[in-house]
Amino acid sequence: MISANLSAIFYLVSGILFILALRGLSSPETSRQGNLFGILGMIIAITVTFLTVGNFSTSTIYVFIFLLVGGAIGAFIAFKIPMTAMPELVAGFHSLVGLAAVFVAISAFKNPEAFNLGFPGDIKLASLIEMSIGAAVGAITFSGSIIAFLKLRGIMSGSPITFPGQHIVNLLIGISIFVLIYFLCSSQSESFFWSMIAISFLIGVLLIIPIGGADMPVVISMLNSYSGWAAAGIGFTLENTALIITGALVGSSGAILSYIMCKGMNRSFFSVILGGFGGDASVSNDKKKDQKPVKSGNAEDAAFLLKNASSVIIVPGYGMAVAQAQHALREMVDTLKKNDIKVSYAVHPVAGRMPGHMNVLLAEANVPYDEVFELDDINNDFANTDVAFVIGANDVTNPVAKTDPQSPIFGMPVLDVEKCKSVLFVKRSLSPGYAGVDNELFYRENTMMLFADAKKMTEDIVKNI
Amino acid sequence: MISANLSAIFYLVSGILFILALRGLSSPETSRQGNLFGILGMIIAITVTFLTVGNFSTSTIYVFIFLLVGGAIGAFIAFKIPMTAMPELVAGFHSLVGLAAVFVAISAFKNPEAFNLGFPGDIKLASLIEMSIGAAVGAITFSGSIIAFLKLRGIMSGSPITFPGQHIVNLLIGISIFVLIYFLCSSQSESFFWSMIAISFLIGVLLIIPIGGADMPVVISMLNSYSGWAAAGIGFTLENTALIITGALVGSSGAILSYIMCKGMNRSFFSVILGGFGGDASVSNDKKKDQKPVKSGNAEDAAFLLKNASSVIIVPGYGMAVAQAQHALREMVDTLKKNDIKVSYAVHPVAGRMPGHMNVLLAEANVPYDEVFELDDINNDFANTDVAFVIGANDVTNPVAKTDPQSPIFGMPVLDVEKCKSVLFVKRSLSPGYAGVDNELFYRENTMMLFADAKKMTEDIVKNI
Amino acid sequence: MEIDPFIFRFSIFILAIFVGYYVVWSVTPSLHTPLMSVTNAISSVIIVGAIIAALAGSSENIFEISSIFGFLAIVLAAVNIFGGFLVTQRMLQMYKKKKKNK
Amino acid sequence: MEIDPFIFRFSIFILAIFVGYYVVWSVTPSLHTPLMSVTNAISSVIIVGAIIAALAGSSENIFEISSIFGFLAIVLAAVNIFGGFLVTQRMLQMYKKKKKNK
Ligand SMILES: NC(=O)c1ccc[n+]([C@@H]2O[C@H](COP(=O)([O-])OP(=O)(O)OC[C@H]3O[C@@H](n4cnc5c(N)ncnc54)[C@H](OP(=O)(O)O)[C@@H]3O)[C@@H](O)[C@H]2O)c1
Ligand SMILES: NC(=O)c1ccc[n+]([C@@H]2O[C@H](COP(=O)([O-])OP(=O)(O)OC[C@H]3O[C@@H](n4cnc5c(N)ncnc54)[C@H](OP(=O)(O)O)[C@@H]3O)[C@@H](O)[C@H]2O)c1
Repeated sequence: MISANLSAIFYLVSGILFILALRGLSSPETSRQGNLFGILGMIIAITVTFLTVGNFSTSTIYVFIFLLVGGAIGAFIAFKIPMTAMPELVAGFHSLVGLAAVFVAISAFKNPEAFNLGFPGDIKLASLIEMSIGAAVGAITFSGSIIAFLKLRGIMSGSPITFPGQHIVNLLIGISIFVLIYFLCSSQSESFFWSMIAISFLIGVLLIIPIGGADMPVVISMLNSYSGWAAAGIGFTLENTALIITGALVGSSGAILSYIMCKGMNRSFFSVILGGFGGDASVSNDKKKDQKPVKSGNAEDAAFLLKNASSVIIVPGYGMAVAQAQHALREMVDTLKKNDIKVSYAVHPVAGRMPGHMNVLLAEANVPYDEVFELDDINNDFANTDVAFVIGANDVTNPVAKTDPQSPIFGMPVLDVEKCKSVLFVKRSLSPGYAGVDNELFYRENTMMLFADAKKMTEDIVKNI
Repeated sequence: MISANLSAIFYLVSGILFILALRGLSSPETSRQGNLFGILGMIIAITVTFLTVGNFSTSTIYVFIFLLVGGAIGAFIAFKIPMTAMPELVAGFHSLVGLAAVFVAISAFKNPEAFNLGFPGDIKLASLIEMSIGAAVGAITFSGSIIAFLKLRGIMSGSPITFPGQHIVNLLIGISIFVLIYFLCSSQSESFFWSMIAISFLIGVLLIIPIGGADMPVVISMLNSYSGWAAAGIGFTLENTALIITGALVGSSGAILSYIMCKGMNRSFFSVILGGFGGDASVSNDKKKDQKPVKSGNAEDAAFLLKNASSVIIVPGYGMAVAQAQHALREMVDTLKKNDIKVSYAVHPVAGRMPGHMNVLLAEANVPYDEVFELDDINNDFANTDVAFVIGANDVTNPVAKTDPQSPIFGMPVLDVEKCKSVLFVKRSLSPGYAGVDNELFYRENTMMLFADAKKMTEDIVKNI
Repeated sequence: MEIDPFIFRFSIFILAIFVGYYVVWSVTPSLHTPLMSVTNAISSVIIVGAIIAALAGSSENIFEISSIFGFLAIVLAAVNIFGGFLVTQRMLQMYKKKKKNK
Repeated sequence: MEIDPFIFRFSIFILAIFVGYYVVWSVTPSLHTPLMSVTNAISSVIIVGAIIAALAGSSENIFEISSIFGFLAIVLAAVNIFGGFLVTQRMLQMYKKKKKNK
């Protein structure tokens, strides 16, 4: 058993290591080292906890067993998961953190002596408030993440589920959580505690069902932020520096990523959270379609254009992820490069369905990260480029965002693909993307549509070059 | 009198306000608001201290009087100081912070009860160590800054004062400080305390005298960092969060600025601190001079060239500060702009004698800060520019940094003025700049030297346009 | 004149928010997906609470109500810890291979 | 199981170094001179120690040795506080005027 002071120092060290873990992500070179810092921080935190409790009974063996069971499951998932399923994975993992927070809060409530918080029925007021907040936020994180997971996985329909008076119901339930916490604190009665947790689970579900499936990335990130604040709340209860620091880090991180996504889409955070967007809004635009002439081509035409270009910019989007076309794409680029064609990739901040989604997929296909450029760094190059090869992307190229103040995506920064000499669009139909807005580029003179699955089409092009 | 908890919260608030003060400096727009946060933080810290002590005796009146006396002196200096004297001013102010830290440490040593540190002759060990470190670092900051001030002001010669075995002497004195602190802690005897302070003053002097006058900016910044660590040391003694946070902020800030300066000069921090550079090293180069032909011109020639240019980049340097030529320069630029000539300013990270030196001077002359560019942002533009107007700058344009691995400035990033169609150099002679390295640009075909005081020459050019 | 430890913890919390703000903004956008998975992994440090809860069972009855919840929380957090760090490592490994190919 | 407050202060110190590191790197180079003067001004918060020292004099003898040093430190710190903030404000005011001229 080690002293409280020593363990406080070690918890600080592990908090600092977590900071360094995130700091490492400022560049791909330092990122793996950063991840090791994170692992080290976790090992220190767990070891110190064992040493602080210092009670090496049979329980210790069970703790190890359960740790290994969980670890084995986690490791299995980590190795099996395809990179395209990252959004669901993150949502699923969040739900576990949320539930763990709830369970820890329940344990602390049932056995406060173990945590130095007082006695059952006579828990210190501050601790009671902290653990209630931790439990409520954890429960919301859990059930919200489950819904997000189900929607992303396609198990539950992605369309928003709305009913009249929804926001008012949510508000009332939200208030009732605070009321229950108040009564819990004044009476210390267990029933209030359980009701509060049950209601928190409920509101987690209600908050997320009205949000369209495509808005889930913002939701995940928001829930990430919540899980951070839940951890911090439990950290105050347990008086643990590592948890407090981590909670703040995770809380900030989720909030900033939500902000970046909303900015990349030029939508307000509240309009996302209040829901009802991105389900079937697209239907209204359908009538416009097919009226204007569209130039479409096949793999041979595309191969011809690409072969004769001297520079090509690849614009990947959500469709590339769906079709798992990244490996085929990489192969195509290799072939082009052998023909001395300059190729780079342009990744929009919200291309795909989660921040950095395209970057991971391209990295998976062994695309060097120094060939992948962000919007600001490459947008001026389209004007001097022969061919833009747009694969499964749509909204992020839509010039309407620059021209039509009525459009829902007006003001969103977009990639200026139309400035290229010619634009190739690989997608299966003329249907719009996530935002449900028709893309006028399809009807332009210098655009050629390649209607097919992204992977299939890319493979065909390779054969034809 | 307010409770310890409440005052701890207020000290935290004032620490946060100081963080926001520095955060404001991330852009000129938010900077003034940042400064107000800083002032607010200081007011809160002082007010809370009064309320915490809560002993409103006649002493309080004296505290106010002395506060106002000091404040009046400070305000007077702040309004009178010319912008060109900022380096000295900062050095002078540092010395005051250092001395104040020493005085507070002395008070705490003489009257530990007032600070809850124990009793005279029986001070808590941790507090004694903290206050000794605070006092020693404070004393070094004081005497070092005084020397830096004297050298910058020209009261003391800028040339390095060296003697054999200097580094060993310094090392021994440095060790003796630790020995004295050790004896102080074991005996609590006052004589050790005073000797330690005296020796710290001495080493502050010895550390700075071997450093050349022109290296003073790095020294100032380093002393800035020291004063931060001294403040943090005292903060631990006084158990004051505001001081601890501020000390860490100031400590980081000084260290980072030193780093930036050393990187801008491509010299190692240690070679600066170990001294002996920049005094008379330049003499060795003198023989080379006047051998090569130089094209020199007068104000009329310069005015002709400038008038017929379509784009001009101004490169200001230390000479502009010395000559106080910024206002005349601004006038010249205004005249050029009236003639539809595109003018921008290129500021090298170590142009002048302190970081951001040129920016303040240009700002003083009402140059909009969006016309002033940093090295990286403008260096590619020289190739498309007609005239580079180099005023009192020298080292920061020297192409030898790119070509000659033997040169002391090799590897330092420089402004590519030689890529302009023609280069005008305003300086008084062919003598080298701070680094003592001859500038081969003077002898180039497309260079015209304008030998004169920068202010005088600029005014003459204005008359001739 | 003792200061309540809560105030210290609160100070730590506030400063950590500042650190988090800056450290996350400095993450390069191309690593935002690994960022999400690694923050997930580190937030499972909540396992320290789970361990304390699990070990608090008496020696006669290891599985009383509060320690059962502790054990459950351990499993959940462990899935996250191993899963989160390993999947992050897997992703970052892919980024690593790049430079050579250039 | 009480934790020594020193450890909390030390944690605060370490986190503040991180914050300082990031916050100073985010300062635009053109404001590095004001940065030097403002850090100077805020480091004079050491005046809180000077005030405590100065007020500790007994009512019979306001100027005993320790309070004299306190009063001296007050003067020095006050020069810095007023001088530092005002000269910074003066500099920043100059930057402010710019945008209009564009
Ligand atoms: N990245 C984020 O963090 C994030 C977060 C929230 C929201 N969003 C939103 O997601 C959108 C991302 O834009 P985006 O351009 O990447 O995608 P998008 O605008 O949603 O368009 C994707 C296109 O891919 C096509 N596609 C689907 N499956 C395909 C397949 N198997 N083969 C070929 N094409 C296929 C679809 O057209 P067909 O059906 O005709 O094939 C669709 O038009 C933005 O509107 C953004 O606001 C992103
Ligand atoms: N900014 C910083 O933070 C910092 C810190 C430490 C060191 N430094 C060093 O300072 C140097 C700065 O480079 P720099 O190009 O700005 O200056 P510089 O290389 O020192 O050259 C300044 C030139 O101005 C001329 N000059 C002096 N008084 C003048 C007057 N009244 N009228 C006209 N010209 C005058 C001098 O030539 P004449 O004598 O022929 O007139 C001199 O060659 C670098 O070497 C840098 O490493 C800067």
